[in-house]
Amino acid sequence: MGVRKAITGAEAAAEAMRQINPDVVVAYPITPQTPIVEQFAKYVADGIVDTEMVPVESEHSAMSATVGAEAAGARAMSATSSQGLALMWEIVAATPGLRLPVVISLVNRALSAPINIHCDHSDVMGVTTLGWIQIFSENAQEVYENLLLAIRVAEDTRVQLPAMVNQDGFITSHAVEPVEIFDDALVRKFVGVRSLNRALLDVEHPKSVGPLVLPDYYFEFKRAQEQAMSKVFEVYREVGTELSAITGKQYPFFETYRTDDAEAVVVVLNSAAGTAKVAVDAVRAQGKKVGMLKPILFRPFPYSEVRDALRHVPVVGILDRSMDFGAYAPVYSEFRNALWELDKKPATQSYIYGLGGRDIMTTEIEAVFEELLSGNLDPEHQRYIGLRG
Amino acid sequence: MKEVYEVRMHGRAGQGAKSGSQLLAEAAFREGKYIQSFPEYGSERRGAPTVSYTKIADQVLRSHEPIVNPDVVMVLDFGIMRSIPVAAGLPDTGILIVNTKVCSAEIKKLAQFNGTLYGVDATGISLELLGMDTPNVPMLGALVKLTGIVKMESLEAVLREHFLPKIGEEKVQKNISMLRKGYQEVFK
Amino acid sequence: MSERKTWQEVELGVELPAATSLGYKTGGWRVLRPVWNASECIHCMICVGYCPDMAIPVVKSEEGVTGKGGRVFKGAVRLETNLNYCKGCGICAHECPSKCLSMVREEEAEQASCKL
Amino acid sequence: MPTLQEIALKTAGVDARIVSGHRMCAGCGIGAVIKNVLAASDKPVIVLNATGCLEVVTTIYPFTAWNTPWMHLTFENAAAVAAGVESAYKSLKRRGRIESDINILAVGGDGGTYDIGFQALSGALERKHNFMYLVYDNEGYMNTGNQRSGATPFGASTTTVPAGKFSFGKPQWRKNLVEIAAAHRIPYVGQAAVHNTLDLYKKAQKGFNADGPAVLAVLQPCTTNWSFDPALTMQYSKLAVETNFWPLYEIESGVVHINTKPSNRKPIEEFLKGQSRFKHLFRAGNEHIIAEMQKMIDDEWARLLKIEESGIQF
Repeated sequence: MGVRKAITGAEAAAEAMRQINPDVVVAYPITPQTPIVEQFAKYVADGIVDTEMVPVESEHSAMSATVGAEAAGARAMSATSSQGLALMWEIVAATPGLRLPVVISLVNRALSAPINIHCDHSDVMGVTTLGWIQIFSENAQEVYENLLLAIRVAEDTRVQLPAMVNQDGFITSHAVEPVEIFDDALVRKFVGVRSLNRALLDVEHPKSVGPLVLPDYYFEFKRAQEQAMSKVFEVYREVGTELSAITGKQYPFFETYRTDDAEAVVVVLNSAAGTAKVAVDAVRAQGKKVGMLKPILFRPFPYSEVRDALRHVPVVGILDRSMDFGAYAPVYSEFRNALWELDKKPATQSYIYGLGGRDIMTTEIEAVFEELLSGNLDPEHQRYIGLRG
Repeated sequence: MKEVYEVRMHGRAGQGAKSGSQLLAEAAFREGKYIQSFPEYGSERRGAPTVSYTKIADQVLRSHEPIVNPDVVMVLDFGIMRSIPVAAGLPDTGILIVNTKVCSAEIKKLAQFNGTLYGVDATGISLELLGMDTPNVPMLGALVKLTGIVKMESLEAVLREHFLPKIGEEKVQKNISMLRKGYQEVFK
Repeated sequence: MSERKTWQEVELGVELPAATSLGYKTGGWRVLRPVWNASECIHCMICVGYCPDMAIPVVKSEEGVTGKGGRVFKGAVRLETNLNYCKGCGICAHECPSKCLSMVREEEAEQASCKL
Repeated sequence: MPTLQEIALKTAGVDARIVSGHRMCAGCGIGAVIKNVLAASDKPVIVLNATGCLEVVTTIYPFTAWNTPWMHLTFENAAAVAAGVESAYKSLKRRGRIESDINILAVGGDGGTYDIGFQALSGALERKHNFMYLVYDNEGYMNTGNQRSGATPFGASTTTVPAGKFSFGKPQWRKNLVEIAAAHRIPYVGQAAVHNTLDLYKKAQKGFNADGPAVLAVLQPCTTNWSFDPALTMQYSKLAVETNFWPLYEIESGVVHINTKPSNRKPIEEFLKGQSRFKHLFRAGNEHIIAEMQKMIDDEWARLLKIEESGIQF
């Protein structure tokens, strides 16, 4: 049994970091991520953790120093949002190639231009091809648990890949909710310490990390990296089972809500999934069979499991909080891909919602269900929720 | 002529295998041929072994594969044969031209080639006429003599076009002399 | 290089064990070869400090070696240039204060020493 | 006082911190810079290398010339990666998970230091991480064929600022990295040149032993893109010092000390001639550019002498 605290999503991330007590935390402030590093800096200042904290001069250096520390042998963490992730992009791309299990908090925020500090998923969707494990969180409780989970999955010898734990900017990061914080000793035992097997600081066994690799070998390294990603599923399940022993919760690849007999399902990430559950209940109350699917593990993407979960559903509406201009939206694309193998494919409809922090209401999701059930679909064109004109 | 005539040049970074390959291609281009000229990009440093390819054809060249079975192999640096199998893929009926003073049996052994080996003292020629070791130009002269794949006039015109603005008339003349001397002095 | 590794065999995280370049012989790049006249050498170590290819071996000699003017040089003494790695830049010959090194065209040096 | 003999014993063997088989151009002085700097550390050294000549030529998979822990991440962040390594070192040591004492060396060319890596360097110096930053300065992006950098001198023709009918090459003077580094109030900043092995070694020793960050800038003439005979690398380095183009000096705890004062400084033409990047300056009508260059060098030298004499701290 843990302790229940009324804290924000940002504070929940900092709580996880407090229990992890990483060797090194490197960060640069950016709204809405800043409260995570501020809270953690306070823990450092008060001696609650003995982490080496490095407040650097930019996100690019934040990620560079995090990777440097991780290569040196430390367990290193960071946190960022939006433009910060964009500035880090180059190093975000390099990290999985070096197979360094860095874990960061990503507080999702819209990308410029125009500049906007509020929530959408355009930051994270810009890095889906780079080889990070990506985990999404509906609320502060999930943020906390997902960070604990991510450390162990990332560092597993079968994986050795970086991971980012997502939460919605402001909606989750700045909203106070009850969060159950589990026993420090149990959690610390669960996260353990990072092995020094690959440490650059092991000067007795010098190695060269990150050499130039020409066409004769680059391809082989990338294939090996893909293999590591494919191992995430089994590791995620195993580590999830271990964490369940502490938390009593389950850690599936995605959550389904009332989908068993559903005739229409919406797919939605992060905080809006909670809103969607309320909408499901409301529409169900009218006697209509609807449900919701919330992806949690987005990279690697569990195509076959998603396919099995949706194979009996006649129509699926996929809600994206970002756009891929001139192409199908990112979450929609994945679900279309997952369903392709089915002989009897569910009908699909793409919806864009909530860009730049535009609120999404239960009534709007109820209207989505109405539309899905009406058969008025246009799978070739995305529709917009809450957009004027 | 076979459908695509292929020349592979081995040299060291700085010796002009890449520009030699380009000069040859441009000379053929002037004669109305379809051409490709490309080096293998690695992280070449002055002195490191390099490879450049030239393809010449009467039809448009669509494939971007490297050359596997060349008609001619040119070796701009004698010593490179110690580390690089220069004759790889060259049929025994093909032509191997080496920058060397002598065509001894030892050199042939070093080249691991059973066909006819030709030599030209391209370094000697260029040191004598230009005072610098730029073996690519005399080697091209030798190539024309042995294959006739392009006309000397075309190569001379390309040399002039390329180098006149950079090095002036006097040195262009010297390069043309080097080209002609390579043509005259290639030996078996 | 021997048979190339498959994707299952390449190192985790592109981590190489140290000093594998000793297996890559850059001596093949050489056009000019440094010819060392040990009897003129004063073992000043200027060439060693400058050699960009770390191609001049040095040993600590208690008994010493005979160099310029028949003098015996003790302590750090240089040996013959390692032609496996020397790229023939000529810095050693150019900077040698006792002029005990000269650069000779590789082809000639090789033919002279019948090493073909 | 170290001797060339002692240094040679540390750099020449297969157990040196960097070994043969790398693919620098024949005559490239970077080899001499890095091996002598590495030899100056009495503790194991971890090297964090920015993208550039040194990185590319020393580690072409599956070959590495490094016999000491080494890492390359990207172009602009060697100082930030070093900061991360240093933080990990402090943390793991404090937690009793590692025991060894080490030195940390970040190294980059002038592109990775004066230009794209400048912010990361400044940040790491300001935060006072305990590491040394070494820049081998060949005055431009030489790895990719002579593009302009913030270290390229006035009057040099580069592929991105070529000399032409209306241009004499780079119109600006180079950035003074040593003074900028010193302005961070760090314990040690040194300016050395590849030809002076003993001076370079001593400065590297001071840098490694400094309590806090150190910066060492080393001039490294590029045989390929300054295009001179590879045997002349050390000569061009010497000429840079003898013309006062590249003074050998250091700033220890803010105090300037000039290590070498040429008794008869040579005219700058001595350094310029024979280099392709300055060839156009010797054409008729361009005399004023060389004169302007000479004036800048003399003014800078006079200024440096004054600072030294004054004893004023940086």
